[in-house]
Amino acid sequence: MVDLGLLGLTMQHFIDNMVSIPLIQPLIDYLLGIPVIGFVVAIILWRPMFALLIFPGLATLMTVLLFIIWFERKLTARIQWRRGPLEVLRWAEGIIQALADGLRYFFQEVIVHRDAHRPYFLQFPILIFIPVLLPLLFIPVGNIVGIRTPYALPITVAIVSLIPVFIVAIGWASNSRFAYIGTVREAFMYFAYEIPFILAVVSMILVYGTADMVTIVEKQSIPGIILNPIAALVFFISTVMATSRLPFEIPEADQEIAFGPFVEYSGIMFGLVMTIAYEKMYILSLLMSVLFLGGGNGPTIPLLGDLSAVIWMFIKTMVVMVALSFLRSIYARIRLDQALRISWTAMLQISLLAVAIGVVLNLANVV
Amino acid sequence: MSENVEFLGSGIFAPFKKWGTKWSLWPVHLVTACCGVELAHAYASGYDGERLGSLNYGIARQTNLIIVEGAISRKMARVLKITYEQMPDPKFVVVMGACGLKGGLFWNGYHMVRPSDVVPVDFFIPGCPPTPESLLRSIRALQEKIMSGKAETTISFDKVDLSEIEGRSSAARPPTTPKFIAPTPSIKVDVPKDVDWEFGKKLVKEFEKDLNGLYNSITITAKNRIAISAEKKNIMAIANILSKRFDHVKNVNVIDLPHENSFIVEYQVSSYSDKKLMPVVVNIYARIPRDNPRFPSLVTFWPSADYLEREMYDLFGVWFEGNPAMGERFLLAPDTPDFPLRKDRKLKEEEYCFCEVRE
Amino acid sequence: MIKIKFPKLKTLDNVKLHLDALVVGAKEAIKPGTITIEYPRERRLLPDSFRGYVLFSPENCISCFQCSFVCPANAIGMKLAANNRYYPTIDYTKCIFCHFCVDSCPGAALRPTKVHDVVYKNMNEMITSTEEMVKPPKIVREDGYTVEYVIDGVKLILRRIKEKDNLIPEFKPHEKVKEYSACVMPESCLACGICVSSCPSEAINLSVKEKEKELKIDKERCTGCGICVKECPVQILSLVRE
Amino acid sequence: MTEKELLLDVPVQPPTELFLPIPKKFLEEAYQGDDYLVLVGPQHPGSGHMRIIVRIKGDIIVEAIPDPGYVHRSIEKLAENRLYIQNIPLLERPAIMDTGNLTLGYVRAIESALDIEIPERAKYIRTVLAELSRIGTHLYDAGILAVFMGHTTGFMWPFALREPIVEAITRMSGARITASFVIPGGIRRDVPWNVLEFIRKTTFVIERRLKSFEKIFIRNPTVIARLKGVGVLSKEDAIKFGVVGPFLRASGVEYDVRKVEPYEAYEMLNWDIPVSDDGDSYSRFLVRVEEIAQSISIIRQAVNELRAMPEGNVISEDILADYSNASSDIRGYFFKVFGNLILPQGEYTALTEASRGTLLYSIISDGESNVPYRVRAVTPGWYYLKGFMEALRGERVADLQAIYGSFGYFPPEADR
Repeated sequence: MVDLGLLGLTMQHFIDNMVSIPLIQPLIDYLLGIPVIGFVVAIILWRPMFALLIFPGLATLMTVLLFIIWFERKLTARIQWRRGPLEVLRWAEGIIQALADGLRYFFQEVIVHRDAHRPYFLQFPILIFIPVLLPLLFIPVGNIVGIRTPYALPITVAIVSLIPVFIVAIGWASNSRFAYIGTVREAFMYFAYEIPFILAVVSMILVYGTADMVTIVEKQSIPGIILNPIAALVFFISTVMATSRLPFEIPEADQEIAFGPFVEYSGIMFGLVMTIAYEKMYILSLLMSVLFLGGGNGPTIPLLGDLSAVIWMFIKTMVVMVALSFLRSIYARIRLDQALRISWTAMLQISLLAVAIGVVLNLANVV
Repeated sequence: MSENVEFLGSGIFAPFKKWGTKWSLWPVHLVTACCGVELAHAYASGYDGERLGSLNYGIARQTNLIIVEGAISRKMARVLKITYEQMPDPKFVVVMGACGLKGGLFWNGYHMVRPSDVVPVDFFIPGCPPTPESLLRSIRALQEKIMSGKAETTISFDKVDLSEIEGRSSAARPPTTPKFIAPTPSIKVDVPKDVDWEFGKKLVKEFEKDLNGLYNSITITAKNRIAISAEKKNIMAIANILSKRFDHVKNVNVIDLPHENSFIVEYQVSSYSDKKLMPVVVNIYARIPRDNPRFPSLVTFWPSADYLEREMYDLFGVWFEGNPAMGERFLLAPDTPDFPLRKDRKLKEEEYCFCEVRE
Repeated sequence: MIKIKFPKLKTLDNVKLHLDALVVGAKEAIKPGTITIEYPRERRLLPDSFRGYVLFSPENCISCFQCSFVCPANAIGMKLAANNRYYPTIDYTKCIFCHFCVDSCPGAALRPTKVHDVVYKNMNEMITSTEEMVKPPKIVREDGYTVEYVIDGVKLILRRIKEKDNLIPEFKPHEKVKEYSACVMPESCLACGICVSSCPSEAINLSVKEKEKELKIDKERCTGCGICVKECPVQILSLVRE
Repeated sequence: MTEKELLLDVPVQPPTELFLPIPKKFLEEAYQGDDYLVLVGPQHPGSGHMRIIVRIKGDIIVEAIPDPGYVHRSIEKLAENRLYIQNIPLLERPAIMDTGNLTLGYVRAIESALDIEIPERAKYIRTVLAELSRIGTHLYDAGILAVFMGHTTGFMWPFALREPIVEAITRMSGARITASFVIPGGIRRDVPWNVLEFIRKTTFVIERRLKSFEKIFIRNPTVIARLKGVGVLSKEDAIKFGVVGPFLRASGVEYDVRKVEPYEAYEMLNWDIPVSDDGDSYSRFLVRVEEIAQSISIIRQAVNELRAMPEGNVISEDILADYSNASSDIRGYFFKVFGNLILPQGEYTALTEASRGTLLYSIISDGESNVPYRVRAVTPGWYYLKGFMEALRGERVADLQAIYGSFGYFPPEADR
């Protein structure tokens, strides 16, 4: 037994709170017996660490990124009567296309143009990962959760709301005309979706009577989407707006303002800023599956133990992400003022309705 | 071997660099001329260039391939250069279409530049426009180049010996050019023609009455075509009268007559509002001296003449007095020689014979 | 006249239009109407009249220069071969594949092929000499299938055949009309000899005996190329038929 | 003035100063006020090969100044230096996707000078080719409009639909895009029946697939929202600024050269002009969608007429003269027949309804040379550029692309 005496942590501490997977339990037991590897395995399988590193954390995030970029292109291509990325790995329908693009970006020159604010221009695309990754700690998958707190939901929403601030900063550091227009649009869009988004979340807090996401998932014997479909709709549309996907791809609008805030980025820096929207999309999809689709709830597969919740959650998240990708090939981009009008009139009205439903359900004590 | 390919093939990451770049050749959205039609076909459903990992993408900073789509004009050459400079290394250039190689159809035009003089080019595609297949072939060839480090032409020829065929004992005299250009051409834009057109004859009568004393002659040159010859000083008055019936300008034209030391300036006007006048095109023209080419602008009567007049100033140097934009380049690049459409601006002549006549 | 008027939309109409769009998208996602030809692996079947690279048969060439004259891009230049005849060379940097040359060639010496998907690494290689134009060129081919566009009723079908397309179609030469050059006004002849020296097939003979000028045109040798007719400074030659 | 040779010496160094076609004063004036100048193009994902200098106040366009000429290829000058027949491919180049109409315009100017009557069969085949080009161009423009609004499916589908049209043109003429098929006196060669049948079937494919295109793009609520009431050109303005073609008809003027001054087989066929009164971007688009339907009907009628006609004779005897054996296929006699074509003295102006509007070719001949003395080409794009710039005034910046797309502005066509 390795002893971290100072912290008072022992390996047993991790093992007590470990993800249980009956299927490979003998293997885990065997690995735990080996001195250093055992400790590493224990830490990785320690529930909070598992949440951070494996699911819904980094490993899944990376896989999902590579997958969803490919999948989006493939689905769009399918609807558009063509094949999409293919020849890079023909037998697997070119599934590693995003990897090739990423590698190419990685080895491309990073240009910082003369007028840019050099330190911020290079810092922000990296700093932006803080608000992008932090919410992953609060999202529960069955009993795997990074940090369990009764304020998990408000904290998550608050951190996610920080992302546009960073994008505005990126646009400011770029010091370009199109970046400027793009950031202004981003800021406007932020005001457009934030209120309906928060109202939708509030209505769900009212429905469940708690802001603790673990409890919310536990309480969902009936999925939230059936209890409050209007809140689900508002949440979905706000997600589309927040991740600037069509038809609300307004801040990035490549045909109008050439990717707006990201116009001057090149090489791996563009690779980083381009994935922000997808990462945000992943987090909001996780949130949506927690709030409305019952999170990790689902028929338990005994052999997989805790992993069955992971699989259910993953499937639900992917369904949401696929639905978001599908919109790309259906809609045209609408104008900023139209988007603002939609959110401040129709969206606001129905989100208030969603809150009303939440209040009613709360008073009726349905859940 | 270009430095881009050298960069990709160096260092311990070379296989990753090469593989990543090979499957991710993103052409920038730089449409330069009409070959863009076939480029669009190559990347649309019919051929789908995205299969090869090549995705048509927005702007220079985020891409690594320029597909020069045909003609590069003097004006565009700067843009091409700037775009190339904006692009992060490693980057590649493919030129498609005859216009982009040596000018193609426009090989002796005054506004054409060879892209290979402006940026380093990796591959050239013949055709006007090249088929989408050949564009995708260039992507394939570029992928091969990235992997092997060497560019390969994808066609090879077998040579045959021609000397066995019976020929002449000595070389024949090569024929002269098939073009015949009259040294002192006589230009007349109102050649009368006898046509069966009652309405026109009536219209000519009306014009004769309305424009009494202002015109030199009114002729029917073809069905639906009437030419009114006038002096420069009367043009404004004629336009004032005609603009009540004819509401738009179809054409502003200048004809250069160096041997007569004059320009003919034509305004062809027609009507959209009057159904009967719709097919009628009335040509009002006047001669002006070549050494002081000034003409009253008719923009006040016909705003639709604005850009046409500016174009004519660009090409011929006829100053349309009253058009506010005179004296500025519109279509032409700043470094193009002045007034290229004047007849004394000669173009390079065709060569029909790659031959040194053996005596 | 058809008046186009778009009605004002109510909320319910809007919802219907949204649903329409989504349903069409979903339908295509489930059962796509893909029409992609996967080019390096497949090749589209082109009609035999396709205007691609040009092949040349020297035995049919009468060195009439017409291909060079008609070329709108001046891509064809005649080159003097070892046997003292002019044969065309094509500069593919300028060629626009209009095939005016093929349509002009009176001897059917030029013929079209379906070769078109070619890239070059530099422009010097693109000037194709006469010697190279005789045999079909070899191109890099990765295709195993040939795809044909077939319309069955209202459906567009891509018919895939597992065989390589022959890029050199059969060529049917046009019907030729035997023409030859003849002097219509012998009395005006200047005896300058331009026609003699420019005739590619040495069919014209000029004998000047003191004041007697005699222009003899060998009907057998004359190919009817028309160069002498064009070159004659007093324009007394013309093409005639039997 | 001295004789000067034009030489190509282009500075290949990137310029230190940006060349703008506006006076410096204007720049300063704009920046001193609250205005803001945005240069859109030429390397911009939402512009073609031109630059638009947009002066904006807040989100509203105060003024739009065009900077065309990026694709000015000196076509008019070159046409004065080439044989009449060599100008056919040259004058097709302004808008190659519209090959049928552009070559037809030039050839009709020649025919009007020579006063020749072309064979009936050639007339119908020319009509079919022109209408195929029209459908193709309208689909092309629809695709560009779609991609300008971020609707990628709306871009891919029209281009997919162009594929069978391109296939039909290939089977007719041998080239995918640049057919160069129309020659003075007729067409280059007769089109066999199986190709005509393919063209007729193609129209059904297009019609069927257009139905799903209508649902996903034409009637898509986001598209309607973007285009409806945007970039309005009133009837008076449209006439004043000389807008042409479908864009003029969208503003309520019933003007179509095919009806006003009928040529080819249009008089014999039954079709209508679509007109709209709204004058906004959406009606400009819808008019062209309706024109596709009309073109489809024209092609079907023309092919039906062609079915009854004997094959063969497609080139006028008047122009072939001695070589009448080439009347069904010009192969072998092309230069002999057309090489020394000389037009009588005078000016010949032919108006043609190209896909994007009126196309004017004016040939001035001196009656002796076998090259034209001057060729004036005014393309539809050049006509409506002024109207396009006026339509931008007072709209939002984001609408620039929508209006651009709704005009189907194609710079190579405008710049020539």
